[in-house]
Amino acid sequence: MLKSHLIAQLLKLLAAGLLLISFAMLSRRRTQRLITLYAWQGAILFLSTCLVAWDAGLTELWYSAALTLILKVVAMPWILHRLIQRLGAQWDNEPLVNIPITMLAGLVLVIFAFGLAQPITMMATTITRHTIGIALAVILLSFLMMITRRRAITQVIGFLAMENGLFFAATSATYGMPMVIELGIALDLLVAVFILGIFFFQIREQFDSLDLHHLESLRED
Amino acid sequence: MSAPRWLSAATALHGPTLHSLLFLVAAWVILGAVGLLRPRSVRFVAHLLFPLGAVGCIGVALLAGTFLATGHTAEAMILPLGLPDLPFHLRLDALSGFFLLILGMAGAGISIFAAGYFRRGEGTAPALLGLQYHVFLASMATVILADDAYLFMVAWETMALSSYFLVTSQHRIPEIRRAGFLYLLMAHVGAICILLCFGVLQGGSWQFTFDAMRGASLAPFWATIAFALALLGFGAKAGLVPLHAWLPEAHPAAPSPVSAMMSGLMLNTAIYGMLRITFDLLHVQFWQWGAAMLTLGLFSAVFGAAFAAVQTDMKRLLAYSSIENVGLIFTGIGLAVLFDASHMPLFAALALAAALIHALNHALFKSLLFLATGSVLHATRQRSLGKLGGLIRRMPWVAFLALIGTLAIAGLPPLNGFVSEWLLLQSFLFTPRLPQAFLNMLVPLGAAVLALTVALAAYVMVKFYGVIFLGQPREPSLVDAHDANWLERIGLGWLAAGCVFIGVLPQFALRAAGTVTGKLIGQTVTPGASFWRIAPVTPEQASYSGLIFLAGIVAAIGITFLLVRLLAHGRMRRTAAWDCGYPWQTSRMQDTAEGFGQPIRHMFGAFFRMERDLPSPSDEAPRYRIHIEDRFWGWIYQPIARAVQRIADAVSILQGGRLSVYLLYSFLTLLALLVFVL
Amino acid sequence: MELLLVLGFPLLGTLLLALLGSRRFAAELNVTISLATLIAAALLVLRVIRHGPLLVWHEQFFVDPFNVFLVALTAFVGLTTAIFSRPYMRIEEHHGRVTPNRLRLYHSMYQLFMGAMLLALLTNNMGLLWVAMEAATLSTVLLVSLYRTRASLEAAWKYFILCGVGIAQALFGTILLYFAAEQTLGHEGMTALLWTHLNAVKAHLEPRVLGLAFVFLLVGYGTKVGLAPLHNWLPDAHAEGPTPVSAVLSGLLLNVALYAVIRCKVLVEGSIGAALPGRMLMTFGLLTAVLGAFFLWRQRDIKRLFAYSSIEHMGIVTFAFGLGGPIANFAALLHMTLHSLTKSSIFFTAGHASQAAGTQRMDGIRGLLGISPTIGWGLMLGSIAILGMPPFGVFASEFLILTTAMREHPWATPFLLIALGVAFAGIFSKVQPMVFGESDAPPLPHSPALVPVFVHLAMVLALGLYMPPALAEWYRAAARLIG
Amino acid sequence: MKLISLVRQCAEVALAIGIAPLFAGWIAQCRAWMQNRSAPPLIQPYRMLHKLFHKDAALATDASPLFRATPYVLFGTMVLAAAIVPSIATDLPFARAADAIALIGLFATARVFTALAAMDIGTAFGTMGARREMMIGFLAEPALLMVLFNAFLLFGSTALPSLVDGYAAHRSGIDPSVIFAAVAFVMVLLAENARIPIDNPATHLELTMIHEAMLLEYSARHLALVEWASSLKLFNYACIGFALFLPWGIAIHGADGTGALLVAVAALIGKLVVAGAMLALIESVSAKLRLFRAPEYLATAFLLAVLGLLVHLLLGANTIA
Repeated sequence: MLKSHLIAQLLKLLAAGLLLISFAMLSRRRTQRLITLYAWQGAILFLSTCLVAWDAGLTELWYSAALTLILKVVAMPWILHRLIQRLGAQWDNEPLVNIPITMLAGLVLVIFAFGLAQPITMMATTITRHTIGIALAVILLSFLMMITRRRAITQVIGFLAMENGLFFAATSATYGMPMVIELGIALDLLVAVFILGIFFFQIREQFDSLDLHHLESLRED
Repeated sequence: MSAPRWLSAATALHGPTLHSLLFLVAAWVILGAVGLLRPRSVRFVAHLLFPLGAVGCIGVALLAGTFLATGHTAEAMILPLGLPDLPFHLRLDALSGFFLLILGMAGAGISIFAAGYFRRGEGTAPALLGLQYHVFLASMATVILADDAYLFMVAWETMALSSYFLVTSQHRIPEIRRAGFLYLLMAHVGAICILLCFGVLQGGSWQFTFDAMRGASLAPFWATIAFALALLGFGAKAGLVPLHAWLPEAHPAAPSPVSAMMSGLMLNTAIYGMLRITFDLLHVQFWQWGAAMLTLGLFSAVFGAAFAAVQTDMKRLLAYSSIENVGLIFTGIGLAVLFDASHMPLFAALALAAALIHALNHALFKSLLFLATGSVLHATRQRSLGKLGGLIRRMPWVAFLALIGTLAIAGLPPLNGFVSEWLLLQSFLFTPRLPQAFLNMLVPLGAAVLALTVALAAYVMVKFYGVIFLGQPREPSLVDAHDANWLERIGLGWLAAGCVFIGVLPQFALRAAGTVTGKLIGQTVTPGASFWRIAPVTPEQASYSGLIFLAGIVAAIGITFLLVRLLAHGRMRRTAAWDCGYPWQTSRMQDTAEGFGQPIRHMFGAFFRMERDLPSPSDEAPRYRIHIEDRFWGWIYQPIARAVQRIADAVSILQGGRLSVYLLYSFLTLLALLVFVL
Repeated sequence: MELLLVLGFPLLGTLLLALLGSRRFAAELNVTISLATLIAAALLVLRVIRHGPLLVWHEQFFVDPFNVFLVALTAFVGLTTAIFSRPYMRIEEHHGRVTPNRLRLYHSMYQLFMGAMLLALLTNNMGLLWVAMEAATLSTVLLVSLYRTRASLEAAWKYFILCGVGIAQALFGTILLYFAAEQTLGHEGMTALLWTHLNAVKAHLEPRVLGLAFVFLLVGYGTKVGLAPLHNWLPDAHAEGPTPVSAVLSGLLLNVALYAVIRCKVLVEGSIGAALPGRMLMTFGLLTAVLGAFFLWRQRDIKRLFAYSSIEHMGIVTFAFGLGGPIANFAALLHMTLHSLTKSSIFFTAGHASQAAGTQRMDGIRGLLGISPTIGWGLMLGSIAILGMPPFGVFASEFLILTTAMREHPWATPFLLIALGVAFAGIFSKVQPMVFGESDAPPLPHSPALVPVFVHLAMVLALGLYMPPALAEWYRAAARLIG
Repeated sequence: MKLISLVRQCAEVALAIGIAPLFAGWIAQCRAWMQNRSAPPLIQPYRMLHKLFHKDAALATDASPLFRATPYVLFGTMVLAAAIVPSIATDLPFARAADAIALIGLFATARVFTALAAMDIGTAFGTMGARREMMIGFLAEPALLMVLFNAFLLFGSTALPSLVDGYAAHRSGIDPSVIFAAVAFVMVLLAENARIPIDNPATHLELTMIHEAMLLEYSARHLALVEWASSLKLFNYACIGFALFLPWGIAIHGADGTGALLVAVAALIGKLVVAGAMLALIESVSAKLRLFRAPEYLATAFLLAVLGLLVHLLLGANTIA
């Protein structure tokens, strides 16, 4: 009883941390820092998954926790790190919308997300049910981030962050998806990142920059 | 769409006539396909297949005629084709019989002519032309025979499509491409309107057979919607003002036999559809419908005649005259609806009969004239009236046959054009008895408009014939114009004979139309007791006898001629034209087409948008040019085009090329939907 | 067994062609594998017809009339496209736009794409469906960027990001679905994601959650369907990829995505009633159709033109599904089939046309009848068919859709009228000068394989005039499943 | 049809052909008197015809058969018209062959042929005249039709014999609408027969010609026929007018023995004398209009006819038939 209560507290703490990180991502400019934040996000996910697994005693969740550790804390950040090393794209230039406004929009989104999550929270039986709203918020925030950023890499990081949010939602709402699906998702993700990696180089060799405003030639004029 | 309850009481299953008609229709398609065996051989396609097609036309005409004369129970059958729950239904009743009769009679002449007309090296390969031509014929017949919405639409659009390809057979000329595009666009939009009309008509019964639609009872509002949609759709095909813009472009662009088919036959399918829906499926409900058709019809008639009077291209002139005639036909139909809705069946039947007969007449003389222009075109390579003239001496055959057509279309007794116009005026005479206030005072004025139109048509036709065939040749090259070949002459002769026959013995046509009105309105029109004249109401009231007219005129002329020969001496010498003694006559001094249209330009100035450039007095080689345009372009068509363009420009902003914006779209969509379900 | 083959052949092909894809006979191999897939699919169809719906492998795979006819269609168009791409890619190679290595990538990804789509169609597991869709996206991203030109990279990038994000929404929707299902089915096993099970209990699922789930799923898969305003990736991807890819994107991928949407719609309707999803689909459909039509108006690139026409038609189909009812669904399914047949054939001809003229800009393509009558007539007839002119089949479905709409939702018909009219003017005014007129372009180095074009068009024509009872019954069964 | 009626028919036609030139001559005489010129003798037209018939015909080199046939066609149509119009009796075999509308058609035929013949030679004046003639024609016809409409409303028929019989049947006063109609009819008559104020039959100034301009190329017997035909046309119009508005004296169906016929002939001649004088008077007091004013003139005629119609409808007057 106490244990599960404690765990619930911890989980809420972690969720709060997740939300904080998302806001941090919205505000950060340096790509390097974004990657670090992304790694932290992964770590929190890993922890929360472990906690849930411990609490619910589900072996599946241990696996997916392990998966998270490998993929999202180690592999992806490392790949991304190497990428920006090779591409020399540490700095992101000004976002399209200036930071404060983005933050405000983010706040609104969070409220909206909580509002949406209400019915689900009502029904959910899981220990983590209160965190669903946060998961949704994280998804929307990273969506916002993708919209506001100008660089290919930052958009990708936003995309990955969104995927984290989804994962968090899965664990918190339903103790995670079935293993097959988890694996499938993970695989897709990995492939996606590889493809993106290839793309970065091709884009750079074609446009010798990763700035997205080069990619605006296909349009109706 | 469950098992269709299509069989109605008055319908005999698998009638023999319908079978043989269907066989002939199929035969046309096969004929067309056979041509592909020897795609480039003009002799094979033109001199063998087209005459066979003409034979098919005659067969159709005979079958339909006998059916009208004898058959009274409609025949129906179902083909195992079409949509799963909606096999193709076919039905032959009086109305379709009458229009098949038209198709056959005029089609035969046109096909024979076409056999002599198509030459090598003119646009599409002859075999392809043959295929398109016969598919066109077959689809028109199918439209008339169709008894369910789907088959009707399929045949309808096939008709539009095949005629489009025929129009664009000389697709290397940009104007022709433009005309074809405009035509197909209007046809398609019109077809969608008709489709929606059927959507209303099926009244939620999910049965698209016409029988189901006859059964369905619609609320007045929906009925009117259906009628309006039908009027839009069929009006667009018939070239009713203001939906006419495509017609004067497309009809002249086609090879002459095709122009003849489009003006003479295809317009009639639109008339047929209008009748089928208004009388048969919707069984007339409100007099307002009639008023609408009447107004549109009269306006189109005057508009068409006025525009025809100022044309300088002989085929455009005929196209505008088609608009005029369609206007007259719609006037008749509108009058019929008006009377029918006011429970005056006899007068309704009279008006409807007039409209039907005029449709028949128009098919005959309009195709005759279009074919004549075709011969002229081949002989002179000229379409512009300003470059023709004096052809009566070079091509007497065509000139003589065209004269018959000209007199007929000008509505002069004893030819057929007069009969239908006479009947129409007769039915107008009863309009003061209409119950609706105002209407019974306004509609009679329609009779005056009608008279004006008919007289204008005479004016137009005098211009048409006089400028092309009479006077001096306006171009030296015209001297070596040659007369039409024998196949062409047969075709023209056939149609001319039709004009004379119906003019002199109108009672047959009237009896045929009478059976149709009997089926549609429940009131037959009879030619009257005596065989030699028609007296649709009573002989005391009015009667007309083309036979006696002809006999009388011939006798009078003959006797006069003989007397003059007997009494006066026949001495005669040829001299130069006197012309008030002016010595330096040249062919340039005759009235040009523009000149002949000048009074009309004065009187109907409101219709036209004119740009004139008058030469300066000091000009050595002065040239007077006038360009006349249809105001409706500026009023309807261009605004629509501009609007679409503007919207398209606005829409294209959505595809701005910036990824973030795209993401924003999907983000906002997401949020909007979430709010929506919240 | 057939199932295994249907899924196995493409995957096998992926591996084989990944190894041998650069060889001379790769194209033929590609065709062979597609043929094998088609045969397997045919067997599967026969089996389903004979024994009714199929549920195999721990219920992970489910075959009913609805998806089996899409499977057959996919396999068929897959084959014809492979046949077409043989000479087409040869010519591209001849023009030096692709290297043998790229060809290897192309062939292998082509098969992977096929496999992914068949998987998406056949699986019974909503999660697996998602995975398959993602896989299809990834493979096509590589295909779109095959030429490695600036434009193709840009298109691929946009395609990737937009569909990736969209798909992510779909995943969240799936999670919600799973979550709602758990409440009733419980967590044991992994039955809670199986469509059949969900379908069985859909009446008891929590409405509000399903409402939310449907929104996310609609936005997610709708992005791949190309519903406005989520469509922006579509024209770019179609225009910049190799033509065979455009053909399968338009002809197949959109269908599969729509299939996913409909599967979800069925579930959601069970819980929250047909009104809300129906209205959403109708609104999206109308918006898409009208916008697509207006986009057509000012296109300059032939493949973009027909890409937008695909958007318009997807709009019409979506609208029809939104209408619901046996007839509308029947019409929608019919329209899906006919559209993919017609549109792929159009892309075939358009591809050869632009190769012949050496440009995709339409003002550079003139007088195709002069260059090669088959290409010219193919393009002309295809356009006429896609514009819904009888006797081509597309008209049949539009006939049913319009008449239904006129009765059920008259307010919608003006929009449809506008959409169809504007689309007609937009497409035909551009096709006519391309087909007609004069031209001085040289003939193609390899003779084009236009058999597929005329096979497709012949089928479309036949369906317009006569539909075999078996096929009709099949459609009807599928329509009943959608409800 | 009975033989007697056939005989009557022939007599009527013969009478028409005979009287028509005299009628024209009479009008000319009256005009001369009113303009106090010394008048030509009454049979002047006959002298004219006689002279023309004995001249040699001069024909333009490239005149087509149409041109040579036209005079006969004109004369033939006018004779037929004379046979149809009940000038002295109503029970005529030909009278039922056409009602008034058909009669208008018949006149239109004549007009079209005249115009075509005028265009045939291809001279400047010919085509000009044709154009003007056709213009007057299509302006006049609506007015004429409205006049007939009035008659129809009164007696429920457009067949002239029935109209006459109808009048005879009920001499129930005169309907106000008839007055308007009559005035309109006279105006149309003037226009259709190329009289002042639309056209001047006696003019020799080419630019103002309408009817004359079309005949410039005709000579000798052709010209004679044409002239005769036009005088017949005038006569026919007059008889139509009598049938419509003052049918008294015409031997009606049933009561048409020889005596009645003689009375009818006398009445006809009387009416013609008066009508001729009236026409001459109108022509003398009014001046020729500019061509562009012709539409206004005919529009006035049209409006009068329509007014008659409305008056009839509004007064809900005694529709007899």
